[in-house]
Amino acid sequence: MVDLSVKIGALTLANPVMPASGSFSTEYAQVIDINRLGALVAKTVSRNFRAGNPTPRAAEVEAGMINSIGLPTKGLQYFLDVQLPDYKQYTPPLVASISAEDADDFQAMARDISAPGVDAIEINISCPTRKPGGGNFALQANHTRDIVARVRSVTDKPVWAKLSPNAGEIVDVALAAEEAGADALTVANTILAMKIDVASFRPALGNKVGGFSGPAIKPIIMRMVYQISKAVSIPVIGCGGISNAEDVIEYMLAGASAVEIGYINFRNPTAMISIIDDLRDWCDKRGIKRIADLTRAVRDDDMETDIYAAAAQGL
Amino acid sequence: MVDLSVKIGALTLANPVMPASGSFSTEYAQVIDINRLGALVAKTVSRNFRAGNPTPRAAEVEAGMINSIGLPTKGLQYFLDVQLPDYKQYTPPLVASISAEDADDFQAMARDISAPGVDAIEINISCPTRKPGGGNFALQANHTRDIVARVRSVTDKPVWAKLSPNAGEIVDVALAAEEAGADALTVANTILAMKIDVASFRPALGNKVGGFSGPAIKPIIMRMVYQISKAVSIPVIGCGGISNAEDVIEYMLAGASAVEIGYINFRNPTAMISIIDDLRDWCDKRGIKRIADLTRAVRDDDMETDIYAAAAQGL
Amino acid sequence: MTLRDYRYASQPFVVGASAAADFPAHTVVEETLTEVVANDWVNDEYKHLVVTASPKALAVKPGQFFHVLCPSPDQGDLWFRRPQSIYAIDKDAGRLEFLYKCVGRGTHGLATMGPGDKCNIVGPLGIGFSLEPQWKNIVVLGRGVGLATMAPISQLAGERGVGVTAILSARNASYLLSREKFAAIGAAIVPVIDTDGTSAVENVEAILRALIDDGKADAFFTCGSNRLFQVMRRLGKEFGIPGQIAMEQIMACGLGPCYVCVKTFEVDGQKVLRRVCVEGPVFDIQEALGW
Amino acid sequence: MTLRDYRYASQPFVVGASAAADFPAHTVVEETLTEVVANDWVNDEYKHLVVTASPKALAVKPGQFFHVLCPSPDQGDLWFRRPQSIYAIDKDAGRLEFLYKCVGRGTHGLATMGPGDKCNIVGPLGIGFSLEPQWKNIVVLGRGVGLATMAPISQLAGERGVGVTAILSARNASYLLSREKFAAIGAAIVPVIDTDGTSAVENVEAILRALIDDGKADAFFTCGSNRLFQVMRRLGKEFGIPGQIAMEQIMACGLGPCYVCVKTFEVDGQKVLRRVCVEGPVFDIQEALGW
Ligand SMILES: Cc1cc2nc3c(=O)[nH]c(=O)nc-3n(C[C@H](O)[C@H](O)[C@H](O)COP(=O)(O)OP(=O)(O)OC[C@H]3O[C@@H](n4cnc5c(N)ncnc54)[C@H](O)[C@@H]3O)c2cc1C
Ligand SMILES: Cc1cc2nc3c(=O)[nH]c(=O)nc-3n(C[C@H](O)[C@H](O)[C@H](O)COP(=O)(O)OP(=O)(O)OC[C@H]3O[C@@H](n4cnc5c(N)ncnc54)[C@H](O)[C@@H]3O)c2cc1C
Ligand SMILES: Cc1cc2nc3c(=O)[nH]c(=O)nc-3n(C[C@H](O)[C@H](O)[C@H](O)COP(=O)(O)O)c2cc1C
Ligand SMILES: Cc1cc2nc3c(=O)[nH]c(=O)nc-3n(C[C@H](O)[C@H](O)[C@H](O)COP(=O)(O)O)c2cc1C
Ligand code: FES
Ligand code: FES
Repeated sequence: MVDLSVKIGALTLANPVMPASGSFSTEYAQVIDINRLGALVAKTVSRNFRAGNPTPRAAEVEAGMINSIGLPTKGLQYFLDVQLPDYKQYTPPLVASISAEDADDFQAMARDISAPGVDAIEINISCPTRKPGGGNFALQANHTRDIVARVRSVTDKPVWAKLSPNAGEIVDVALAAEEAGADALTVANTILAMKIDVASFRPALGNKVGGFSGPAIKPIIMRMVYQISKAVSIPVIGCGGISNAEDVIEYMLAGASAVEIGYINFRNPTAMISIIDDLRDWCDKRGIKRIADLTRAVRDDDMETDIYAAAAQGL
Repeated sequence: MVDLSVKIGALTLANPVMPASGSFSTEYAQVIDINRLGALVAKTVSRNFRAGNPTPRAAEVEAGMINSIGLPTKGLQYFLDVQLPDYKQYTPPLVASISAEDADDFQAMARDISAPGVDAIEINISCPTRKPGGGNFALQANHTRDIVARVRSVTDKPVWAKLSPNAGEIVDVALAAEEAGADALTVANTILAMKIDVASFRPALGNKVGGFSGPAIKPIIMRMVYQISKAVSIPVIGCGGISNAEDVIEYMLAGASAVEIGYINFRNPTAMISIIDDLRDWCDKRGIKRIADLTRAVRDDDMETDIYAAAAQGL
Repeated sequence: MTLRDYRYASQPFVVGASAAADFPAHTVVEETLTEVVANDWVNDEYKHLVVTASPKALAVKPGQFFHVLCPSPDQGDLWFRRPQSIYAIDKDAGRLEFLYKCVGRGTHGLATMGPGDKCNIVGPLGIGFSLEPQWKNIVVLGRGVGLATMAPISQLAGERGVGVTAILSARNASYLLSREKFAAIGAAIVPVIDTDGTSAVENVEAILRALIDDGKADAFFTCGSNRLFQVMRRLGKEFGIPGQIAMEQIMACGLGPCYVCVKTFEVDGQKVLRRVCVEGPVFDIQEALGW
Repeated sequence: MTLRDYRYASQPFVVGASAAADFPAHTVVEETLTEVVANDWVNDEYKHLVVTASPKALAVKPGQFFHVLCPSPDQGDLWFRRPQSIYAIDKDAGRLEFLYKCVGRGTHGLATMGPGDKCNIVGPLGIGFSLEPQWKNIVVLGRGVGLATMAPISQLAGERGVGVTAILSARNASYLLSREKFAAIGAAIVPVIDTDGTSAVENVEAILRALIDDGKADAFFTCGSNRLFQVMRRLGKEFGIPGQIAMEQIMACGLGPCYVCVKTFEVDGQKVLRRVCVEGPVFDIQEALGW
């Protein structure tokens, strides 16, 4: 029987499957046994109450969805008083997710959320639709470096930096986060996208543009996980378009140590449990003893680079 | 009956439907009447013969495909001697597509390809998989400005700059191209992506990474067309994931004056013809007299921005 | 190939399967693979779907809903589920019924199903209607799709010996759905239609005032029309009659975390957002601002 | 909703439709909506598909192929067509036949089709086999899927009175597909299988040498095995026997523009890339480097 456990720095997860921030809450306990998950990732919180963006907040697109929720939150105090104890009824490690207006605020938030029971902090520096006050700091390496460094200086908790696929030079951003002391990188948040309703001529989202998630984005994020894993030495967490166990394997081969899963929970609320079971079967069938061995196991070193030689063999 | 004609600067097309470079050749005359198309866009050529990238060159992914063809070409002379006369057997305007090693070479290519019969030049400054010698100049505004300006200085043909969705700041790149004298912007080329075969642990493409096209990418490119159309005053040509007539309408509402169509030709070789027929029916059914009136017709000016007011009405 | 015969991971409880081994006993909501028993047109826009149900699904209460994975009506997949409120619960036969209007791709896809097809539903979801013991007579007001939502609460009232007046609104008589359902529980039926003007706000207001005068309106229930909801809300306020409204909103998760399905409510003069899927779909009529 | 009942634009010629109004008369390739007549298992891996065909599709030549839009085997769509070479052409009945191995999602999806289902194919595509008038006896060598590809050229040879020796290779006797097809045209059949070692390269070489000695090998045709192709190529070179090989490669367009399907060939000592879809799938055996 395969050992499904994985390590993200000092933190050990029973298996590599976590929900993605914003797609999960303890309300999922209504439908699945959430103690089976590798870790629980909470919805992003910011210091004060935020209502979020205007409706409609989501629209279906080919192979996924776009959303512009706008990070609604009841604020940090509510998280600490109500949500944290709620999460701690369950056994998996808890990853808190924070957002802030600026670097100062990120630093203060990281300090204030470092309560007992929080096992890691994911800094959401990459929300594409958050307003006002900017938000997508992960578009640039210098902002990323600054925020990660300041967060690092005030907490002993593992810090995971959640990157933005909208960045033009995502490897540079990843390197900046590593350099500044991030313990892991979550790759990635949603891709900025749009849909217009041809019947009404109106944007499908109240916010006009929104973040794209679901199976459609997987090949793009896969490439980013692959490029980033080659460049950094801290663990990478793959996040984008996972809809079955083979997608998790693919992300691990590309370089991920674990994964976060968003959209597919909406389509099939039992998906994460099924994925964990299927990962076990997939590994057992192939005699893989430790799933962690799949991380960065892509066989790309001996690929044929001569065009004529490649096109002479097989496919 | 609707007037389907559209103008891209001085060039008038009978309808807004063009094939995307690299997905089309006169070989399509085997299966459709290519005289019905708005224009013909040729495969990208560079000065000298290029073999392209190692196989496998394409893989199926959710809602599309990834490819790493690597711009194989028989070279400029062959284009002028053989392909150009071949294209001129057909009535639609011909758009030549060029690629080059550097800005000098782009300038010389633009000059040399400005032969009679070429109705516009699309400069492919955005191929994500072309090697060696770089290629994705459209990642940066300064490279884009430089190349467009130099191309502009040597040709009287309309110049269309094909942008890269991999750019972090695509609006800046678009503005640079406009400033430097581009007559139109093609938005966009493919998105860099990857697939790993979980059976063999190998990248599905010989080139490891490749360009993503097909319905999956439409919401991303739609957002770019929308953002760019708000910023520039030259025509924008939407390209990415179009698979039916409503997708064309959606791109036009977002700001496109015409569209280019790639992937869906592979799935259904009759798709472009069907789209042209369906555009006519769609407009006629709604009493739209000129399809060109749909360009930038998105109704986004009077959208409710107050969150509570929005969520109190309808959806 | 994937290990199971699906592409998108899922581990639904299969109705009729001997053991629910994979499904934690404590969960109240279930992803369930039901089987279609019937799926017939009731008029040119609405279909009536009957599926087999598991014990957990059968525990659904009036006003709750299921999140339905509709098959494709064309060659493309669908990526969101579609919420459908429960229309009837047949505990004896172990069946659930839905009444739905074919509007877009999802519902047109649902319309392609036939007996024996598998239908994946998630539920029961949300907070349904409540029926207070002190109420002797209630008034339900439904229009269009809202009629479906009104049926189970009316039935429950009937079973508990509570008198029901059902004001059924529609474009014309042929869209007065499920009249028999209301008749069967002995409800007083007041059809109001557009073609003869009886569905006009003034007329419905007059009907409601008469019911209030008659002592037939201990509580109000409504769904399906913003116009008619406003009348009920106003009269409810005027006469202090408690009221409940079932709301709709685009949904993604249906379970609470995503915050896609928010609507604005007014509580103590303050505007607040609530999630239709978990804080509703049934809300206090006085707090609602519009259907 | 879309105007037509599809999501992805397409305007196929519908077999049996009275007029081909939308389809330009001059095109030789067609996107065609055929109807499945039969789709039966021939062993545990291969299925035999029979579809109705239009006049243009019936003009297919041995060695040419169709690009088939396979339905989904699961809940997800497929995004590439799958090339399938023609296995039999029944001009009288207006039908085409394919013999395919179920390997991945596409072919497993194809396997779900039943009589009456619509199947969208594009073709005929590519350059097929040529049969020179001076050839009196030919040798065809096929393995696995390659046997399907060998059938129509053997049939054509049979019809033209050309002698055919068919060396049929397989893992074991139960995978020796379409033996009867070759028997029916009076071919001399030489089955070679792995289980008794007869399919070994040395044995096949011996068989071929004997045929050459007997004057039974004016031309070679092969498909389906790299190992066996190499033997044929070597002997062809040694004895100056012309040969043709049908190749496979992953395809996107199937029509020529995309350059996905290239393979390496050697011409006058120079390596060149050729597109399997339009410059093949049938190539000169001496120019090919591997199946
Ligand atoms: C709690 C609840 C209970 C419902 N009960 C019923 C019922 O019993 N019978 C019935 O016919 N309908 C019911 N509806 C409405 C039903 O969900 C929509 O008609 C359906 O989702 C439309 O899907 P579509 O793909 O056919 O249409 P689309 O083309 O997707 O949309 C058509 C219209 O429906 C709206 N819509 C789309 N998705 C949703 C969604 N997830 N939720 C709400 N509206 C949506 C769109 O904005 C649009 O106005 C209910 C909705 C909710 C929220
Ligand atoms: C000209 C030509 C004629 C062919 N004729 C036949 C035939 O008569 N009978 C038959 O059984 N098979 C034939 N094939 C092979 C057939 O196309 C593949 O078996 C099929 O595409 C596999 O699809 P899949 O989705 O089932 O498998 P996948 O899971 O997609 O792939 C299984 C294997 O098939 C390969 N493959 C995938 N797509 C293609 C493709 N488009 N072209 C070639 N290989 C591919 C993959 O690389 C992999 O090795 C032919 C191929 C070509 C190019
Ligand atoms: C409705 C919704 C809400 C989200 N909210 C958050 C959030 O609060 N914080 C965050 O870091 N990411 C948020 N995300 C992004 C997801 O965590 C994840 O990065 C993204 O959806 C990609 O994964 P997927 O393709 O599996 O959905 C949200 C995504 C969705 C769809
Ligand atoms: C196989 C293939 C080859 C391509 N070759 C070129 C090319 O030579 N030049 C170019 O500018 N774009 C090329 N592209 C990109 C397309 O022109 C187009 O920008 C992209 O495919 C997005 O459109 P689509 O989603 O409709 O396919 C190629 C795309 C594909 C799929
Ligand atoms: S639909 Fe997700 S919170 Fe209601
Ligand atoms: S498959 Fe496109 S050129 Fe052959």
